[in-house]
Order: sequence, then structure tokens, then C-alpha cells
Amino acid sequence: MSIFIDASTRLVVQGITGRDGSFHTSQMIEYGTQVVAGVTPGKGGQTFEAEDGTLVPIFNTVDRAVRETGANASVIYVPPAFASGAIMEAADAGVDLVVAITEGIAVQDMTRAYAFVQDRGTRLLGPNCPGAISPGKAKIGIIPGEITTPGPVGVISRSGTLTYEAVAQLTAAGIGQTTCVGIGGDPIIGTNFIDCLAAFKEDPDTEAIVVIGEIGGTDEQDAARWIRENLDLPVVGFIAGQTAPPGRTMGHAGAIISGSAGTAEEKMRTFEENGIAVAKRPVDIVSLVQNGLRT
Amino acid sequence: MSIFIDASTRLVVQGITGRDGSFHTSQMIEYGTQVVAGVTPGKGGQTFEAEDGTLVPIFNTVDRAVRETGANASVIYVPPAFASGAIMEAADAGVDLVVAITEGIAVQDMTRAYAFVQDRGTRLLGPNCPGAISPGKAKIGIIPGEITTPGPVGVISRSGTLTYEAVAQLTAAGIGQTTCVGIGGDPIIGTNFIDCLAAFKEDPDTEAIVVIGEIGGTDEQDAARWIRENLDLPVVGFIAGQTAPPGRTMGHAGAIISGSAGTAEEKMRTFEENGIAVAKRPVDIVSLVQNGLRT
Amino acid sequence: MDIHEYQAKELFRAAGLPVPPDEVATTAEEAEAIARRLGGTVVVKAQVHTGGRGKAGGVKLASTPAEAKEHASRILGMTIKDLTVQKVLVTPAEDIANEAYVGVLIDRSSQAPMFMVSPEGGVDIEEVAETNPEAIRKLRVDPRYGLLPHQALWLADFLYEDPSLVKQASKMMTQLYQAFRSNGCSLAEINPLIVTPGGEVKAIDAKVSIDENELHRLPAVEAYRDTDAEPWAETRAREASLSFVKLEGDVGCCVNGAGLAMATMDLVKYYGGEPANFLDIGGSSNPDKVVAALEIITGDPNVKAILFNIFGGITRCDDVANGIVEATKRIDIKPPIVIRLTGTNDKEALEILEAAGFSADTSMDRVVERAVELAASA
Amino acid sequence: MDIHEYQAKELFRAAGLPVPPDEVATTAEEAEAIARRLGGTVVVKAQVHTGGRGKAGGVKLASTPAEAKEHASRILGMTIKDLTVQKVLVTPAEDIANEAYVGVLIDRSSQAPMFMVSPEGGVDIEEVAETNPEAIRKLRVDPRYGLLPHQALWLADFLYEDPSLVKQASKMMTQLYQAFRSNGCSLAEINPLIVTPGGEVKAIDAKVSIDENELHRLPAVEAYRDTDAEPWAETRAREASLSFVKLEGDVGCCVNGAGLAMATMDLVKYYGGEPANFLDIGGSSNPDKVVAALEIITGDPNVKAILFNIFGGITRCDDVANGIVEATKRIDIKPPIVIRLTGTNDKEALEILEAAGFSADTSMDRVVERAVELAASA
Repeated sequence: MSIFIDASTRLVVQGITGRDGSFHTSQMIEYGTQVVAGVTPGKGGQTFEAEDGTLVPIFNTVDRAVRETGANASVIYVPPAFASGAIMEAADAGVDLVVAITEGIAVQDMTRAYAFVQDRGTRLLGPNCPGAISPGKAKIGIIPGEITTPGPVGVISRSGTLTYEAVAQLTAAGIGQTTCVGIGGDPIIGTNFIDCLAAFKEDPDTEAIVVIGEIGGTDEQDAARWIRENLDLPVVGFIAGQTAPPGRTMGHAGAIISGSAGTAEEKMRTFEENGIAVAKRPVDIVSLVQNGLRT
Repeated sequence: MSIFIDASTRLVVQGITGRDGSFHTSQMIEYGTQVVAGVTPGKGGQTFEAEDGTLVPIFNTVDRAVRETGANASVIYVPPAFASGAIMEAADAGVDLVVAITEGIAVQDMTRAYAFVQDRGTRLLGPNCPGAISPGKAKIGIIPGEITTPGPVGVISRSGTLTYEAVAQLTAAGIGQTTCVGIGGDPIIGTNFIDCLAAFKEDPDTEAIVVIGEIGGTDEQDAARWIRENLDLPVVGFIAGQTAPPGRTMGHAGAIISGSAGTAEEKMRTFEENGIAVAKRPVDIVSLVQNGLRT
Repeated sequence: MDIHEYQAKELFRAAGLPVPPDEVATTAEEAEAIARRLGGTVVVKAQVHTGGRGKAGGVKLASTPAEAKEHASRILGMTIKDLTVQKVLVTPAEDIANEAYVGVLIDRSSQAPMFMVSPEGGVDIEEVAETNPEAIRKLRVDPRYGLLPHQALWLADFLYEDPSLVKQASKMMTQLYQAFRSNGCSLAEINPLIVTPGGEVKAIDAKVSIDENELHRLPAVEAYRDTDAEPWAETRAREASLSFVKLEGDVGCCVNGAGLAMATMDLVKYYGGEPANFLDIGGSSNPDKVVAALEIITGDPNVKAILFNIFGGITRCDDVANGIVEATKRIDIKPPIVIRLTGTNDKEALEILEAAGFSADTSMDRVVERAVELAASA
Repeated sequence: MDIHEYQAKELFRAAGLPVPPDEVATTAEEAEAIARRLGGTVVVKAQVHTGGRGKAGGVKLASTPAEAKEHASRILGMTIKDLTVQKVLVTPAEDIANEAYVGVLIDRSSQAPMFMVSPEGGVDIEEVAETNPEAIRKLRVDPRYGLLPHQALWLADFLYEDPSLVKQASKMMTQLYQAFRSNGCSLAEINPLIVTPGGEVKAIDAKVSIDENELHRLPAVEAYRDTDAEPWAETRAREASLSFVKLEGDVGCCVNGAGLAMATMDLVKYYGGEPANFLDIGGSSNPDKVVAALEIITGDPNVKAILFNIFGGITRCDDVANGIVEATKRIDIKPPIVIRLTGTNDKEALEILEAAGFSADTSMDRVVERAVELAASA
């Protein structure tokens, strides 16, 4: 099993003819994801050819793509100025899951798009996220497939490459994953740690969970308390940004210590207080997961 | 029993110090309605004295009024430019029922206010309506209490004085009412015929229903079909506007025949097709109700 | 409030919509001068608040200024559905490769603005709705979000295949919604929306209705009101805050409340008469309103009897009685007046009326029947 | 992006907020002239992107133009929290009967704009939140509706008793939200919001942060960017689309991805070193970005060793390798470079680097440890 995506996921790619969209569409197809449609306004009726020769029909609107191909998930690679609109378009077209890869969406735009997907009951992952991968089944987004392998660990992270680092080390140590989810580095995101934890809780194949957080906000603290109250699985935590200065945005728009709130120290302490094993270095995640799986 | 309002209704009057608000507050108190608070921004802390000497505390905001008096319903007598805001304020303050008497609210304002009350699950009656009265228990709005009397008939109407006409004739014939509801004459209203019919259906004391409609829209036709499918009570219908020309607004902003849609003839026919006894004249309502109650 | 095509086009241009240039003329000579300035073939279009201008001969092509003058002189003064044409619009004739329909209105059943678009433009959209409903795409606009970009695209995508046309039309949907919102419209319509042979999408006709309740905050739009184009009685009714609609019968009606007013008209018909008007004096009546109402009613030469039907609630019967007495002092009222009064302060009202030589009844049916008889025997 | 107080006040004035007049001076003489024009007592305020100006002596009252000149000459060039004061704002001193706080910001936990108001103005709101949380009223703004009139009133009602003050403040809430929305703010704050002895509510200080992602559609706000006030390295980083934050250590870091970049800094610390910077070259790297990154890192004289940590995903390792080789040709790089590369095209990258005399590792820990050693021994 896995969460959010699996072999039955039928994906539409919004922005399929763009630079990132076309590259990653080929990657997703190569990985085995069912990419059933692409959307680029003005290019409806054309066909996208993936690197392996797979042909994907292109539509002008997500609505048409969904009606004609039965797509049930969407991934968004459109430029930031149009991305919040693309999220709302996908939700309106009735897909169950929207994964927004785009970085740089205006936060006020996202407050409206977030309300919109909430109104329609659509799950949004991201924006500014690497997407999700259920190893051996499907991937949506940009997580390199070759660093993952099927297995019992669920991974949730606010970061992209840091997730790759952790997952690659797990894989190298022979520990596979049910699903790896990048929830995104922006202040307003559609799916938070708790949403993912709740989904992993329902997945019988997930036996341990890795939570990779960073400075800014209180999502990790909220997750820690939720874990103590709701989850009966071993959880390993890591927080990036112990050396980050207050008041400065560290790359991710959401990674900023405001006043004395949102520090790595505070988050690591809250993890420990709630029974989560805290890794000091990324490499320590592996041994802590091994410990957790053994018990 | 009754619908929407009864002796436990605790009312806050928005615009209590205005001309209409003050006059009708006295009338409502005299009728026995529990008017627990008034709201006029800038006059918080003052007291309204009703004609019978009853004192009502005035607050600056509905929120304060609700918190300090436990009001659970609101009635709005504020000028049209502020009335849609007043509706949203009442819904935000958590009352269960908002009755908007004000006529002349911009329709586009109402589309937003309607969405707002829907979001909050608040029942809105009106705008541009006379309110509701549950004879012998309470009244909210402007329906003259003396023309009503307790009894087994529910009355629903888009009109004000036409309702009075019908109700007064029922009362004169010795037929009392559970509740008389004026749903309002605007194109966008919070509670429609079906909402009221469904409420009357749940009221064990209501043994017959009078539906008073008029030209414009399809509310009456929808209600007629709903009645056939859902209701096991005698229903008497009346439609005003048989002589109204198409394309002209007849007083009520909502009373307009658009193209061939919304004519009185069409509505009367739909009533008859769905088993509703149609009164040709207001005076015929009485005899038809008597017939209905007898069967 | 309906506004003229040329006014609607002004609002559309202000929202950025591509509308060809035009000018308004009130004389044939002006129309000629405008045609000369514009050059080429022009269209001369009657400016009246009704549809069906084309069929009535109110829209004509002119290939020369002289021809424009000729058409204008015929159209100006023409009567279309009871309305006299006082202005014509002169605008360049556009070559048309394609005609579509775009409109947005307040839809009461979905309690929100609703877009309707159809590739079948230039014809009556209600006809299309009846004969070929699949040719119409509808979109409810969630008032919490407004028209979203993908929705504008979805509408445009229904009209055209060509990406450039879809893009232009999509932008126009957003602009039209903007015009609809910012001008308090209850209806904003482009029919036809055309495509030129060169691939440009343009609005060459425009129809806009404004919600009267918005006018207080839109002085520029309020100024569009063309009181010259409306009967004196309507202007007078609006000034006195009365709701009034002229009808063809002979029983003048003065009622409080729109529903009761309609029911009164219907009852006139029931008893074999014909109402001369719909007139609602509203809730908070005062004697002046009653005077204005009687001025309007007696201004209609068809009226043979005058019927008052007052159910006092907010309306105080004594106010109405005072108004009737006051009006008889100020104006010479020829037709007989029959009065029904009941409710708030009806006793006081009766005293006032009897002191002035009137009588009053409490039964709606009796009074209506009497008014019909009086009109028939006049 | 933080903007200066005087710029924030311009945005507030444009939204209709009552802000006293003011002018900016870059010299003491200009300040004197402004004080003369304004007349009366003025305040001379340092314009720097940080709080705590008052405590640092950056805000002074002047009762004469000469005094204004004197204060300005002392404040201009002063350093407040590492920032050099290059401009002062001169504005009339207001008599203050009451100080309150009003702010609106993007609140991540409620995923929406959030208003905070407090009758305790003129002090740090975070302090109030900790010591006296009941003195703050918060309101989540539903982005679907914006700030509604009754919500503006509810906020104002928390600050004042007097109806006139409540009315003024209520209007200002709406105006502040308008400024927040139309300028793509992540924060808009008035502290203090004052009441004059005459009963006028005014904004006498203003703080605004703009969402960088909004700037592309706000050229007028983008023009507020004060590159003179920011270090060269930050300007260079922004031009090259790099995320960069200067720190105090000696290990220069160049990483792809913000999370990995922070984790790398943390690992430097773990192994006993101190990172010299946060630097994320982003996802779609190209060689030019790497060159810019090395320019910035080597521009910091503290840097003793340079550490690359690249996990190739979208980022192609060969692009980074080419950038490193290219940069060593263009700039004279003194500190030693240690490189970790893994992922997309890492083999090609290794060949490129080895051909240019570099080596690379695949283990993050080994490379970080090595960089720390090199810096310590330099």
C-alpha cells in the first residue's frame, strides 16, 4: 500500500509543453506513472511525445482532459503567475489530488486558492514541493525515482533535496519506503504534516515514519503532539536550520524564524518531548529508523 | 408548535434607533417577542425605551449583543447600503436566524451575503420581507400581530400586504396559523418556499399550508414539485400578477416575467398539475383551506 | 435601469473591451458628419430601450455619408415598440467572419451571476435556449471568487477552436465580468461578439441593465438615465419613490405593496375590468406620495375610475386618507374614486375621508367590483 | 522585501489612510530645510530596515530647524543593527493622547491574512503577545470575502470607546487591508496608531513587507527596493536568482535546495565549524549561477574554505561541475574547494571536475568534515 498515489493514479500534467513539465513528464512515464493527459492552453489537439516514445494527448483545459481521459490527479508545472489559477482549475475539474510543483506563487494568491480547494474537498500537495512517490507504483512530481525503493517507511518533508538525501541514505541501507511526500516549503501549503501522518496511519504497510522539518511556523510542533496522541508507530524526526539566524528567509518562503518562534531548537525539543527520535545529522536518520523498525 | 420562531426566540434588533427599527421594536415587544438587545454602532451603552416602557440595551456590534444577552436571532432594519453587511455581521456573531426587512439591497451585494450565510449555516429570511410571526408566541419583523391568531395553518408568501390580506381573511373566518412567513420579494433571498415547506412538514401542529407566490422566477414551480413528492398536507396556492406585462418589474425587484418564463399562468398550471388547490381570488383562499382542513 | 447601446459601449470600453469607435447623433446632419469622419461604410442604429431594432428597420448600413444622413432622418422619430427614437449611433461597419453570444446576468435560481455563451450569435439567446440548448454553455460565477481565469478560458473555449481567438475571448470574459461588477449590472450582454476576417474578436453590440439599487453609488451611471426617452409618468413616479407601470386599461389602481397591487389588478380583470396601471405607494407612505400617485393616475386619459386598496401595516391608513383629501384640493380629479382601507389607523382614516365627502369600505372584492362598474358606465 | 517607513507611508496615503506629511532627507541641510518648511516641532527618523531605531538613538525630536539639522547630521551615517543610515524622514511631531497597534500579516496556521490590534501601541507587539495576550484582538480575514465592514468595526471597537474614534479607526482598518492587498504585502503595520488631543486618529509610523513573489506585477513597489541599503552580495544574489544569507563563519557553502543548504550549515556546525553563508543555487541550475555563487562566496574575506553539496535531481551535476570550472577561469579563487556531488549526471560531472584538477566525493558527512578542517587550518 501507499498514500495519496498508487498504480491506479491517472495523471494530467498542467504545463506539459513547458521546459520542466516536458522533462518531468518523460521521467514520470519512465517511472511507470500513468500520464493520461497534458494541458497547455492553445495546444489542445496536439500530442506530447515522451522520451520513451509514449504519446500523451494535450488539451486546452483540465476540464476537457478529465472528461476525455478520466484523469483523477493533476500535477502543475506552470509559471508562478498562473499557478494558483491552475490549482483552482484542477480542483474545479474534479480531480482528487493536485500536486503543485511551482515555486514562487504569491502568498495572497495561495490564500484564495487554498480556500478554493478546501471548498471543493480536493487534496492539494504543495506548492513549492517536489511531489510524492510511491516506490514501484507511481510518482508525481520531481523526486528522482532511482533513489527510492519499496519498503515499510513513510517519509514526509518540507524540503526537496534534503528529502532526496534522507531517502537515498535509507535506500542505500536497504530500507525501502511506502510513500515519500514533499509537502512544500511555502507558508501556505495544501497538505501539512498531520494530514500525511493521518494517511500513513491508515496504511497497513507503513511501519515507521520519517518527518523532515525545518525552521518557521509551528507545523512540526503540532505534528509532534498529534503523533503522541494518535500514532502507534516509531517516528524519526530531523529539523534543518539549527544555524539559521532569526528574521531571515532561508530560501523557502516559509523558512523564517519570527521573533523567538519557529526555531530548530524549539522544534527538536518538542519532538523529543513527544517521543520522536531526533536525528542530529541526516545520516543518523538511517540508524534511528533501523532502531525503530526493530522494536 | 411553529417554525423558525417561538417563545424561546431571543431577538437582537439591528438598527434599533432608526425610524422603522424603533417603531417595530415597540410593536414586537408589545406582541410578546423577547427583544433582548439592540445594535446601533456608536450608541453602545445607551438604552432603548419601547412604547410600553420596556428597556432594551444597545450595543455597538452584534457580537457584543450576542455575547452579553444570549440573543439567538436578529432582525435587520438598517438602510440598504449597509444591510448586506449587517446580515453578514449577524451570521458571524452566531445567531441561528437573521430576518432582513430592508428593501433595496443591491443584488450583487446579496449574492455575496447569501454565500456568507450559507458558509456559516445561518438561516436568512429575506431581504425585502415582512418577517415571520408565530401567533401567540412571537413575531419578528413587521406583520401586524392583530390580524393573526393561533391555529393549524402555515402561510408562506413572497409578498407583504398580500400576506396580510390572506391572513386577515383566514383569521376573520376563524382559521388560525402556526406561523406566517414572508420570504421576500427580491431575486436573491435566503429562504425559499421549499425551505419553509420542509420546516412546516416537521411541525406536527401545521395541518394545511397556504403558498402565496407571484410572477418571476421558478420558485413556485419548484415548490409545487417538491410538495407532490414530499408533503402529505393540503396546500392552497395563490399567484399574484396574472395581468402583469412581460419584461417589467412589478414593484418587487424579483417580480418580473423574463421572456415567457415566470408567468402567473405557468405557475398556476404547475400548482394544479401537482395537486395544489389554486385560489383565483385572495378571498377564495379561505374556502379552499376550509375544504383542505375538512378532508 | 436599461441604458442605451452607446452608453453600454462606453462602460465596456472603460473595462478594456474591444469596441469599435462610434458617435451619437440626434439629427440626420450630425449622422452625416459622423459618417464622413469615420469614413467607409457605417451602420446607423436606433438607440431605444428595446430589442428587435433590426426587424423594425432601426438598423441600416450606409456606404456614403449622404446615405447615412438619409437613414438617420428615417430612423430618428421612428417608433419601435411604443418608443420614439431620439438618437442614432453611427459606427463603422465591420466585416464579420463569425458571430457569437456572450452574456452575464444575475441568475436567481443559482443565487449568483451566471455567464451564458453561445457560438450562435446575433440572434435571440432565448430562442437558442429553446431550440438548441446544447449550443449554450453556462457558468455560475461564485461571488466569493469572481470569474476565475480558467473559467474565462472554459467559456471562450466553447466559442472558438483557434487559440488566438480563444485567448482574445477569454480576456474579454474577464473584462465583461469586471464591467458587470463595477457598474452594478443585472445584465451585461455582447450580441454579437464578432470575429473579423483578420482574426480580431470585437464587441459590436452591447446591452446593459443596471440594478436600480446600485445607482446611489454610481453617479456616472445614474447620469445615463434618459428621462427624455421615458414617459412623464415614470419620471414622476421615480421622483416620488413610487413603483409604477403603465397598462392599457381604464381602472386606475393605487395600492400599498407590490403583491397586493398585482392581486388588485388581477381582481379588476376577474370582475371584467382592465387595470390602467400597476402602482405601489410602498410601505412608509406619506400624504405627498398619495398626491403624486393621483397626479400620475389622473394624467392617463384612459382612466375612468380610480381604485384605492390599502391594507395598513407600516402604511398608516390616515396618511393615505390625508393624501387623498390633499390631492383633491390640488388637482382636479374627474374620475370617481372608490376606496378600500383596513388595518393601522383605519378608523381615523374613515373620519378624515367622510369629513371630506368620501366613503370607504373594508372589503377588497366589493370595492374592486364597484370600480369596474364605474369605469364601464363612465 | 522590507521597505522604508517613508515608502510604507506613501502606500498608506495612496490607500487613503491619514498619515501626517513628511519628506526624506539624505543630508543634514536637507533635513533643516524640510523642518523649516513643515514648521513647528518635527521628528527626525532614521530610515533603516530594522526595528529598535528609537533605542539606538535613531529617532529624535527637534523644536527648531537648526536642531533638526543637528540631529540629522548625527543620525545620517549611524549604524543600527549593522545597517548604515543613509536617509532620514522629517515629519511634524504630533501631540499624542493615545497610542494603539494595528497590523495585518499572512498567518500560516490559519492560511489567511490575520489582523492584530491592541490598545497597547508604540511597543513591540510580540512582547504584548507574551506578557498580556488579552490586550490583543485577532481576526482571521477570509480571503474569499476580504475584510468585511462589521469586522473592521469589531477591530476598532477593541481599541476605543468613543464612537468618533471607533468610526475613524474602522475606516482605517479597511484602508489598511486595501493597502495590504493591492501591494502584495506579507505584513502591513501601524505602530503607533495615535489619537491626537483633538480626537483625530492618525498613522504616525508604518512598517510594510512585500511578498517578493508579487513584485513582478508591482513595478512601482519594486522600485522601492533600496539596493544602496543592502550589501553588494545580496544584490548580486538576487540578480542571479540565488537565495543567499550572509553569516559570520568561515566555511562558504554552495548547495542546491533550501532544506539541504540549511542541513549543510548545521552539519558544518556539528563538525565544529561555522558556516559563512546560506546559499541555495535552486533547482534548475546552470553554469552561470554557479559562477555567480562563487563570486559571492569569494567576495566574503572571512571565507577560508568553500563547500559544494549537490544532490542532483532537477539540478544536473554536470552543470554544477561546468560552473565550477568556468568560475575558476574567470575569478581568482583563493580558498580551497571541496565538492560533494551525487545524483543526476554525477559521473559526467566527476569527469569534468577531474579533467580540471578537482576531486569530488559522494558522502555529505565526509566532505563537510573536510571543509571544516581546511577552514580551521587555513
